[in-house]
Amino acid sequence: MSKYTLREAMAIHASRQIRNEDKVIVGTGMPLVAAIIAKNCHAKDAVMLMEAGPFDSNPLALPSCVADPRGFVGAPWVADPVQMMGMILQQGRIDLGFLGGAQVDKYGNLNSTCLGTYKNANVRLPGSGGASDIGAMAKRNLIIIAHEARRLVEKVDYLTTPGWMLHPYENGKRVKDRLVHRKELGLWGGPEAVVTTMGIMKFEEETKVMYVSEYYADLGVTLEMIKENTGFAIDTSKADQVIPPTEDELYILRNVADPENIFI
Amino acid sequence: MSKYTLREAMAIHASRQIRNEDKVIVGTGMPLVAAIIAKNCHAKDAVMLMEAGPFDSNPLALPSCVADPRGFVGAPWVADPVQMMGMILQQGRIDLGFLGGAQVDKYGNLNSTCLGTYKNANVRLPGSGGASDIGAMAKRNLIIIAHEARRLVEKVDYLTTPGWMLHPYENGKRVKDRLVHRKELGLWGGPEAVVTTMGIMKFEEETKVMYVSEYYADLGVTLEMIKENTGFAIDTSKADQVIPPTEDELYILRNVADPENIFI
Amino acid sequence: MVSESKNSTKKTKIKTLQEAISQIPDGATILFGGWTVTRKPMAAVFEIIRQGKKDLHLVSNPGGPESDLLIGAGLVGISETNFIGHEVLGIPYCFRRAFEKGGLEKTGYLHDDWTVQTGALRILAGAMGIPFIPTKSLKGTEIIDPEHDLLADLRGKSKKLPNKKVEFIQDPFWDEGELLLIPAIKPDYCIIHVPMVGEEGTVRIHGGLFMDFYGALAAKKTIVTTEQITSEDYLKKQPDLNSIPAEFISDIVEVPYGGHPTAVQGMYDLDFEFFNRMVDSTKKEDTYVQWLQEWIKDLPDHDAYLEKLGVKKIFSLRADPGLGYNPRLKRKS
Amino acid sequence: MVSESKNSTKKTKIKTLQEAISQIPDGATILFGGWTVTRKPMAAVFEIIRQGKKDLHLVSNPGGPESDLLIGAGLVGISETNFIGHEVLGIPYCFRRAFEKGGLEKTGYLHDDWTVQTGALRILAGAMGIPFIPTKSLKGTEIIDPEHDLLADLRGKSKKLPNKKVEFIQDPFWDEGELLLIPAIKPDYCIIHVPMVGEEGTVRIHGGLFMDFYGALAAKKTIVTTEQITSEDYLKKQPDLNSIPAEFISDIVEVPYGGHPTAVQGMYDLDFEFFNRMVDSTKKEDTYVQWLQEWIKDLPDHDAYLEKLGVKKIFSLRADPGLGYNPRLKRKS
Repeated sequence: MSKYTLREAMAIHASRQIRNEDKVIVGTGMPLVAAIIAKNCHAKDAVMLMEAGPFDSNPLALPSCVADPRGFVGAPWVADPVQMMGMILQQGRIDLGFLGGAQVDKYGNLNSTCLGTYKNANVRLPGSGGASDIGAMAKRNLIIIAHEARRLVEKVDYLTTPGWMLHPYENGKRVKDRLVHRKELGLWGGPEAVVTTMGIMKFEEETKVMYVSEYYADLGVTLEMIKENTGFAIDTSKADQVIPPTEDELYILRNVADPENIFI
Repeated sequence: MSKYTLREAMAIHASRQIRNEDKVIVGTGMPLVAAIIAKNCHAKDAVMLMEAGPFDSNPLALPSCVADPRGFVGAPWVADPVQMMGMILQQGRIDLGFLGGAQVDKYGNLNSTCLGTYKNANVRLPGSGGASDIGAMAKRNLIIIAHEARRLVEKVDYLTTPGWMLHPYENGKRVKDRLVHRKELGLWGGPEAVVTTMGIMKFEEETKVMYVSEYYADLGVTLEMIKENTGFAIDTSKADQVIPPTEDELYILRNVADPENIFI
Repeated sequence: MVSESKNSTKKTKIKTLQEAISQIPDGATILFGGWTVTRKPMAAVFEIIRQGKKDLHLVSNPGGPESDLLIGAGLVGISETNFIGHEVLGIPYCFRRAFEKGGLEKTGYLHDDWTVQTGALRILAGAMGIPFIPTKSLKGTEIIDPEHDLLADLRGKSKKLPNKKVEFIQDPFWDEGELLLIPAIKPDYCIIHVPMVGEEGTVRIHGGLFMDFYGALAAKKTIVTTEQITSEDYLKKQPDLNSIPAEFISDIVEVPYGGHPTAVQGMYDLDFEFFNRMVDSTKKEDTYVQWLQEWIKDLPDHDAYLEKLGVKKIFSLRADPGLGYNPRLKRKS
Repeated sequence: MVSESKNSTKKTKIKTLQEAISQIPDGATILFGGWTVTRKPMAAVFEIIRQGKKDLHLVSNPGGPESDLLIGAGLVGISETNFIGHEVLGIPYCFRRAFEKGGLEKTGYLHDDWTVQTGALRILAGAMGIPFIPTKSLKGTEIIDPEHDLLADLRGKSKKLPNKKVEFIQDPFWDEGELLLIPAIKPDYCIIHVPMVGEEGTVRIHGGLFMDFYGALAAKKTIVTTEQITSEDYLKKQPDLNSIPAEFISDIVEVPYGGHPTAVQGMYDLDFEFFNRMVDSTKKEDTYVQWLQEWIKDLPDHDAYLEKLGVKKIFSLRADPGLGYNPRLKRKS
């Protein structure tokens, strides 16, 4: 078997979350790589969308971003962002959203706005882009993030993208001492899995707290390592070893999805 | 000088209300005829729009309706009705609207819904179409209607399209004993003129009541005839004789605008 | 990068007209595409009449002959629309009869009046997945007078109707004063007729799209009837010319001249002669019953309709490819 | 039917870049078209920097290098946007610096965070002439937390800002519960860069339109910079391919490679090498000042910028006409 990196494993395991015939909306970076692997392996009918316009994209080269002309190749139709995000997404017609971020918390809430306080940030990030919308309105969501204790945190510094448990607003104010299930706010969907550089996390049916579902034993990852690199106490009791990447998947990743090593 | 009919006069005098560079939205029938005359005579730069989509239409044959493929010829761009009526019109970017109807009252309110009562009509008409929107949101409006006492009435049986003076709504109910200027409802624009088969009516600056501005003396129309054929007491004291149609205008009307005699 | 020859597991969406229409239940809310007398899915409408769907709820904005003919056939329970008419081609007699002389009480037909802008925005809101949208139109008109709201008794009871016709609101943001909120339209089915569809459903329409794109998105299911089915590969060569992506099309039906007697830009012109005879027949109930029998009910399907129409007639309507309509057609009888 | 050779009284909209930009006053609200690193009107942005427009209010959604460079040049007072970044091409250092370590207090820069959907819908509402529009997004996020609203003190005072950031509302029509109203964006200027414009202003864009159509309608004035000006007659031959009608374009400026260093689909690819050097320079204030001097301020105009860039570089970026980008370009340095 070929050797492969944690980052390669993350891309391939993320790609496996895509089902055939999913309409999947992908962002710049790893989501695009994962979607292209999926379309070339097990999910040939998956329809790849990007917030800037490409609809059913079938690129010949990895797009640098969601507005890259590379992403428009092979698309039978081009949306504008009002159509893509204000109609197709908001109507609940997108099956799967792919999200990244600087932090994810135990409820799958994401931060792509700032580290530290908002008004005087330690690190200011580019902002939501479409993440918050996709997190709110895709039928399922998948989060891709490097597995580090500073990234998988108890509570995000700023809640950009809604996960499972949220502070509601009352009279226009955020009620900080109450957490409610996203359904109570009228949100459907929710994060289904978090694919990291160490494994695949899922969320408890009842509490919606993140747990380890599978881990990359094939790459020497242990449950202890996951605990050490997670910023909150994470349940590892239900963890299975992943089915390792196949030769096919690795071939596609390296030769088709990202041969220029742009994201991998 | 050639002879011409009252209907021909109506079309030509209506066309003269169009200014060069007006963006004018026209409906099926006489408005289309008048707009085509204008574009071929004094208002070559006028941009002709139709609610179903044609934008800057330059047809080679008179369109049968606002969705007729004839109306798309020579148009550099095609709108959809959301763009045309929900954006361009609602944003106040259309200079002139052309309206018809079964009844117009002394304040320029129009009825294209029903004669008699709504729920048990004597005559049910097709309904507003875009008339109500255009009457509400074009910068200026022009009404074309045959001059008959049953059409120019004290009060329309049903107010489809807002003119100058309107009953406001309070707590969701129409206040029938109060009339307010359209500006009080936040409406801009308003009907500028009513071109009939007898003359051109305008509205008093203060009271917004219709009066006779010009009449077709060249066709034997008298102010007495106008009074007889108007369903309310109409002021004729400020009436001038119209400048008769020119040979050019008649030629364009008969040979270019409607050579098939579809509306004339 | 993605292999062109997919081992697709997709089921074909291509059906016969009978199959596509037979799925529609009585009482369904239907949005017909096109605009008054242009590009109306008439073959589908005729099949609906053949199959005798009852209590339909029409939300075309505007309506044309399809609405008038269905009302005349007694198949419509509710219509929410800004217009029902044939433009210059005559009076919508069936619709007129439904309202006049106690017609509403006799038939139970319920009509809800709107405008082109608000009808379009209601469909837009449906396509956007939002329950309502603001408008600056309607103020000061009787269209929003609750006294004329024929649906008032059903509101709050029927899940297929909004609880209210409109809602007044003060602009909280830009000091623009009072405006109206209007409810989304949420059709069960959208039925459109188009010149060209790929075998998976990518739609290409020439010229005016009208409300077809928004309708296809607003509806739970969208049936497209088409002059021709073509390859997706052909359509992909010019994506900027495509109008609706395949994902929002549920069923594809190939019916040449499926818009007849209305016009399809670039394909054929309006059949003025046929249309006029059709409208003439609707002047009276008994003559319309005869027309329905002769042109719809006595014919098993659209193929038979075309045979009865005849090759000469069909060719006589063909559009000039440069103009999109037929400049030689006699429009006035 | 309408004579082709009109005796037009129309004034030409064609201007030099200097003329078009000089009309913009300090404090103007500007919406730049394109999307992050694609089809941004960079020549116009560079001219804005050259002319030293101050206190600009940016409403691009999303923002890309144009926002980061203008913020870094100290020309931006307010930005309402969902994103400011260079995608994979690096970190928006100027924007980052404005927020970090007391940056906001020092510079007075005010930032208002949104999302792609709500940013787009706010521009749509502007294009629709309605003061607000509903959304199902934003619920449960901190984006709507009034504690983070940096514009709070200005709301209700500045006529260029909505009185509130958002408003909660219960759906009165379809029992869909609570959702949010968000205010329209009302830009003074929209500036877009496109491949092709007719001499009167008809715009043709290949591939993604992004928010350009809506932006052009939402703004009081729209300046279009273009690779080439062509004849309206040519564009009229395929109206289905045109993107924005001439009536909504105020000024036309021909600036070949006016999107450089961003990509223009079908024309040229992103200049990765140049872009990376530009972003590198923004890592520190002094190196950015040097870069601005060398590439913008020391050059009199866009022609000089192109000369400095050189013919070889320009030709090396050309897009493959079949693909719309340059497949031979080295993307990773």
